[in-house]
Amino acid sequence: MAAADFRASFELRLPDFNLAPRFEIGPEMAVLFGASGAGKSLTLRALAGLVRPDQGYIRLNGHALFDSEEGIDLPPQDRGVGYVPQHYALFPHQSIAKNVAFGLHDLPNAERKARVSELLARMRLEQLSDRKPGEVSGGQQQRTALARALARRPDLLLMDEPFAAVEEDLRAHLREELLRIQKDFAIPVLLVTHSRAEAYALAERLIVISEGEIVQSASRDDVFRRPRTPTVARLMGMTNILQVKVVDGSGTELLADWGAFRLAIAYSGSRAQGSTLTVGIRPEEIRIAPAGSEAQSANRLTARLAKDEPQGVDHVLQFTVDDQLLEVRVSHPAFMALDLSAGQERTLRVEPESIHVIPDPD
Amino acid sequence: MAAADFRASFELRLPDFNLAPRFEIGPEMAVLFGASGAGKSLTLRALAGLVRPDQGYIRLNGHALFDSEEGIDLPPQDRGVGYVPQHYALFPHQSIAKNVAFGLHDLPNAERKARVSELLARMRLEQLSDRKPGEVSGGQQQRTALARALARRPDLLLMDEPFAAVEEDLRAHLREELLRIQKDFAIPVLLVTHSRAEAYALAERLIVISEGEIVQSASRDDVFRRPRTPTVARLMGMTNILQVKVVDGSGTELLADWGAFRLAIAYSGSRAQGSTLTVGIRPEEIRIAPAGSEAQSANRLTARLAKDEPQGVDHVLQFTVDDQLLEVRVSHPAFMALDLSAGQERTLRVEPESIHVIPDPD
Amino acid sequence: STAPRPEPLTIAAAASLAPIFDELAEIYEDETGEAVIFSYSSTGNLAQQIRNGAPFDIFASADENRVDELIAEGLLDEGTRLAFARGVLVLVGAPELGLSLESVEDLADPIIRDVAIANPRHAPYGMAAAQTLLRAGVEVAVLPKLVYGESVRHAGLLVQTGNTDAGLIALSIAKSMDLPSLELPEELYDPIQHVAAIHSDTSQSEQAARFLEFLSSPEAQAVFERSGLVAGEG
Amino acid sequence: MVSPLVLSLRVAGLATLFAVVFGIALAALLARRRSMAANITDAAVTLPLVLPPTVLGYYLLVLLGAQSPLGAWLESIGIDLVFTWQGAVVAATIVALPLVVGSTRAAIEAVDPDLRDVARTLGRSNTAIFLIILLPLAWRGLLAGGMLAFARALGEFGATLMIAGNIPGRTQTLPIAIYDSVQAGDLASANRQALLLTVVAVVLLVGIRYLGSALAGRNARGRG
Amino acid sequence: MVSPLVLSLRVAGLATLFAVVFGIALAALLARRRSMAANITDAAVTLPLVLPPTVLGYYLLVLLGAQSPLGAWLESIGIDLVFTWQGAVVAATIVALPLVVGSTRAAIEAVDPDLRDVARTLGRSNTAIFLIILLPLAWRGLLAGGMLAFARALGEFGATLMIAGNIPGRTQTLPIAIYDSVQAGDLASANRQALLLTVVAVVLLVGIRYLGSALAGRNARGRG
Ligand SMILES: Nc1ncnc2c1ncn2[C@@H]1O[C@H](COP(=O)(O)OP(=O)(O)OP(=O)(O)O)[C@@H](O)[C@H]1O
Ligand SMILES: Nc1ncnc2c1ncn2[C@@H]1O[C@H](COP(=O)(O)OP(=O)(O)OP(=O)(O)O)[C@@H](O)[C@H]1O
Ligand SMILES: [Mg+2]
Ligand SMILES: [Mg+2]
Repeated sequence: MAAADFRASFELRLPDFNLAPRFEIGPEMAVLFGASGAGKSLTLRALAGLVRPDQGYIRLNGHALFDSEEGIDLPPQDRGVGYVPQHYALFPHQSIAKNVAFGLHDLPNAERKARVSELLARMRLEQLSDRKPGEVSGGQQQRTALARALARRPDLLLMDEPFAAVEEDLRAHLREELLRIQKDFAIPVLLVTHSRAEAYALAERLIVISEGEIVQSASRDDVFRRPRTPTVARLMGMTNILQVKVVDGSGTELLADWGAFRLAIAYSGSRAQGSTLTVGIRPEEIRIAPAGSEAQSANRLTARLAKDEPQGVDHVLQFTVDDQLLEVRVSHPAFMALDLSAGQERTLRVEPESIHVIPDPD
Repeated sequence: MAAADFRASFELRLPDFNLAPRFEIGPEMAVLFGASGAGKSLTLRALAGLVRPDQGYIRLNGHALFDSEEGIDLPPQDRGVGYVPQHYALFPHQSIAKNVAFGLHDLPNAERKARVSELLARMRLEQLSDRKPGEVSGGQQQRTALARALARRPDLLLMDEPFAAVEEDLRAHLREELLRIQKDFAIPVLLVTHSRAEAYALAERLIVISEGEIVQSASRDDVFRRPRTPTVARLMGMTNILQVKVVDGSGTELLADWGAFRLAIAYSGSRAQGSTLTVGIRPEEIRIAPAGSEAQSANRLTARLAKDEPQGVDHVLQFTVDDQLLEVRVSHPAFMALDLSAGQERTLRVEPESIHVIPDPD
Repeated sequence: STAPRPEPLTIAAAASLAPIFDELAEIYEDETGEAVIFSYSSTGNLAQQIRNGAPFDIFASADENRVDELIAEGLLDEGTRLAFARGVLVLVGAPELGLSLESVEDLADPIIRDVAIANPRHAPYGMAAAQTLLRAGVEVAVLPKLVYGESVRHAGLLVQTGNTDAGLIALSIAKSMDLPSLELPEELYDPIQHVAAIHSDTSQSEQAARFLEFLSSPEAQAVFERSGLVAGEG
Repeated sequence: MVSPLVLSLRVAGLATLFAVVFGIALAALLARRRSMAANITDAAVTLPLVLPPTVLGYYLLVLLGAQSPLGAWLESIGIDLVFTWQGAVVAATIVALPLVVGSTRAAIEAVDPDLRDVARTLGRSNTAIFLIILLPLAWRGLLAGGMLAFARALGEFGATLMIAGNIPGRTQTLPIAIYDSVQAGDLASANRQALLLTVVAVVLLVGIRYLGSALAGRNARGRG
Repeated sequence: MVSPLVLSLRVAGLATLFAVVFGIALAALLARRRSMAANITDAAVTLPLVLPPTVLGYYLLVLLGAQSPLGAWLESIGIDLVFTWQGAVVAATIVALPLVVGSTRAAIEAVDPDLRDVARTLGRSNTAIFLIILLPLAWRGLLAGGMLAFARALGEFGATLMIAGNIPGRTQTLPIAIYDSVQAGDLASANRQALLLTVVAVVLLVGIRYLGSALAGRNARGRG
């Protein structure tokens, strides 16, 4: 296995929160994804040296930034880590150019100027170099913060929710720019977000954090397609988590019962008959058959509509199946075509490929 | 003449600046346009009642907000004027909803809530109502400030450089929104900018201010096409201002000499022979003939390239004609095709319609 | 330890002596051509300052106990101890009250609501006032009416400004404030001896001795008498 | 008979309360004003810091005493400030006031003036603007001023001694008791009392800081 | 012979300078610290406000006097603080210090902590961060603290009287001269001197405010 560029494994105990992340990343775009309060910002702050873990290590390119056993705890000044906090924290009384130059005090004058010019040009900020941060737009502020962090040629770049203060319309554009920068600098970039869409759009590696612990760290597609635990599954949008009982685990498809219904599940491993299995189904991967369809063969469920919740251009429908709930998402036109109303019974259908086996129950 | 909704004519003397604007606007989108330091912000502040003019009057729908002769000076609280300062000045410790509700203290509770909901919905801010201003994007902040100012149903809306902190890409969109709001509320809106492009994109009425005085106030096209003074002409991008001597002012075209060259000028009025006339020519309306062309007939000038200044996707070329300067703007591809280099001589051509007579010299 | 200095005599003097000593200094300077400088403060402060190395040549106190303490500590020269004047305790009434107070017993009269005296804990005139009340047998009636001034001057000020109806203060203060006063029988309080002594470490013992001598001179004693002090025991 | 400690706490507590209330009002009046009247008021508020407390106390005594019209009027309506602990509160309030005004004013002036201007165009009274916008955004300065004021009021001695006298059980605050002991040469008592005052002050100041941050932080969190 | 006014200005000027320098350093050390050591330092700095100046002066006298080891050592290296105007500077510095620390600390804490954090990841020393980022953004609090300190130093009297004595022409500052006049029963002089002190204080405070705003405003304009 090739050595990762950056590894962290530490524990940080706070009065009512315990942070214990463990992950490694290479020179890639890694996204730390989790719910609000999961410990994302705190993790970044620990990596930057702004809070001190109680134990463990943080290693960058083979050097320890922190190691409780060896008694190493480099101050933020000496970590060679670029940090862009959530609201950029630009120095409000200094010009854009001075902000960028702030970390370059130890360079000779000419070199410092050259470096600043280069970065301002790269970030398309030349015209604004004399303005104060309050006088430029949100996207320009973000680019300034990025330029400031990159000026010192860090070996790792940390960014906390960099798109929160940027227009939706601009985000796609800024994301591309960020991906390009990551490739140019060829350093690990760890970016924090609580937006699934953003995680999906950016991540090469996706690191999922929940209640202070890393619950899965893998390629983006791995995490989205094969969540390891129900928590990850839910975070990835698989809101339907079912407990099923294996009936036949020997064939190419696994057969299992969920209450009165039999489900065929695409699964390459094998499972003992009678064992319990956790599976996840995305609400958009459940189809609703038109009124009057039959509901007998496998992967067909009879369900009653309990609630209809319009969400943006979609409808999220809550169905009861026996006494359990299934969430189904349909587009608005499809919903109109189905002519559904609460209390009605319908047949739901799920493809075996849409039922994902979740290996580790929480 | 129909009574304008809003009229102002006042004088405000500061230690090293004298502000003396005079203009009127109807229920339209008016843009106050001028260079940095021309007195735009100060004018808005005076209209809002935040600084007190030394004399003159400010009248809204027939009522005096300020009148030095009648001794009237309504405080900002009683003017019924909405004001959005340059950086929005949202209250950082209050939620978006509370910001919007701030001026509605005198409404009954239910009505206040309804009004806030309505405005949040109109500005697409419902989802953000509990967020603090620091937690939303620049465009959302702008919409919040607008909602807060409109909440009190003002009779006049003042906005100072509302697009300065917004991404270039978003501006077009926000401008449209603003125009729609102006139409919906049907009140005069006076918006400050120092960007010519913005003034062009937004203004129905364009009010040009220079050194504290209104130098022209008319429809946008009037101001762009028929600047009244050289100052306005320059502000509108007519960088070439020439003094010519009338040779024949009796025909359908006016003939005049500029140094050794004779110019035909499209002009409907008549001018005495031998009189001096000020004309303006936009740099993009001067054509450059290919090398080797003749330069004898009217509106052809022989010029020598002095300087080439790339500006964005264009080139701004400085030509000397005898000992005077002419600025010419060409696109990058055209520039390449012309194969120009400094010191070369070329023939320049200007259509009679592109030479604008400026009635009042400064 | 005071370094030798060719400077004027520096005399630490109780603040209550301020106006009197200022007058004496002028006469002394005229006579001898030698300048003297006073540092006025409360007796308690001055004693602490001397203990901590204050460069005073002479200590002139309204409280003989403080001088004796410092002599015992070796800071003042016992041989130079001079009781140069004696304080007189008087009874004063607020000017606008229009009462004629005839004896200390009058203070027990309910018409007198409050009585200012200097703080008996550290001011000699306060101590004398307390003794007076006790020996006159009115302490039970007067005690609840007592207001302690920070100094005897403060007590006088309280009467002068009408904030207390009466007070037991120094005659010198009453005179300087133009307050009509009633002298109290001497047996009611122990003598308020004003004592001076020369600092053991002074570098100017000759000048200092000259000044003490001057304090006993008839000229100085005349000033004391005029200011409301009684001539010292010699 | 009230113990000097209890009396000190009562006086300092009330004085801090008054100083904070008046101090906020004065800071509101003075912030960003450049007029002559504002300058004079500012100077007048600062005077208690410049004049020796004893001298200040003397002027207070003359101003509020029985012979002054003000004192007579106060007495006629039943307010007796001379030789009462209420007088001590007045003295402590006056000496503590400039500390509140100074740091609150600075904190209020640090708030973006556009916020106030916009708020005015939204029809709110200056008082409402001050209470809803400026003060919550200036809480740190106010807290600092309040703490300085409390410390100063707790330690107040010179002016108090002049106006309230030194009446054990009635107006003898802890600092006056300490002064008394030092004057009397009773250094053991002085040290004991100074230690008590010190410990009480430290405990209360640390307490105010925590409580203040917690309360103010809740109202005006933002990103501050 | 130095006139009380000149002496007062010299003492207050130097004391303000020292108080501002040490006060800034202490505010830097204390801002956002919650440690035990920080709390104790904070309390220690606040004490001069709580202890009656005379008592403080007494402790200073004992600490710096000829009989203390510190005093003896200082004397051996030629520094004589007791009964000199330099001693008055020490006293005034100590009483003025808490005013600088209090309001500067509050202003520094009002600066967004992210700014400091980011600055640290950019390799700058804590001192550089403090001087380049925090202090310019906290200038109003610093100015307020400096003004309070100057006023307090100018009016200092209790501690000064104790440690520097009341020696005309050497250690008699204007407040002490006023005390002297009051003691001598010369209220006319006292009033005259108090008026002089007041006028000088007002003129200088207004001057500091203008100068300070102008200077600080230039460095840290932003939108402040
Ligand atoms: N300095 C601190 N002291 C005590 N608790 C803290 C501190 N900082 C963070 N926490 C707690 O740690 C937990 C994680 O906080 P963190 O800011 O890392 O969340 P997050 O994942 O970044 O959330 P969000 O998406 O809302 O920013 C929270 O419960 C928070 O209350
Ligand atoms: N309060 C004030 N006191 C003195 N001069 C002022 C004041 N406010 C503005 N000025 C001066 O008035 C002039 C006009 O200022 P104003 O802010 O109105 O310019 P502006 O047209 O808005 O420029 P910009 O585009 O840079 O915002 C400037 O010269 C400025 O220095
Ligand atoms: Mg976070
Ligand atoms: Mg402006």
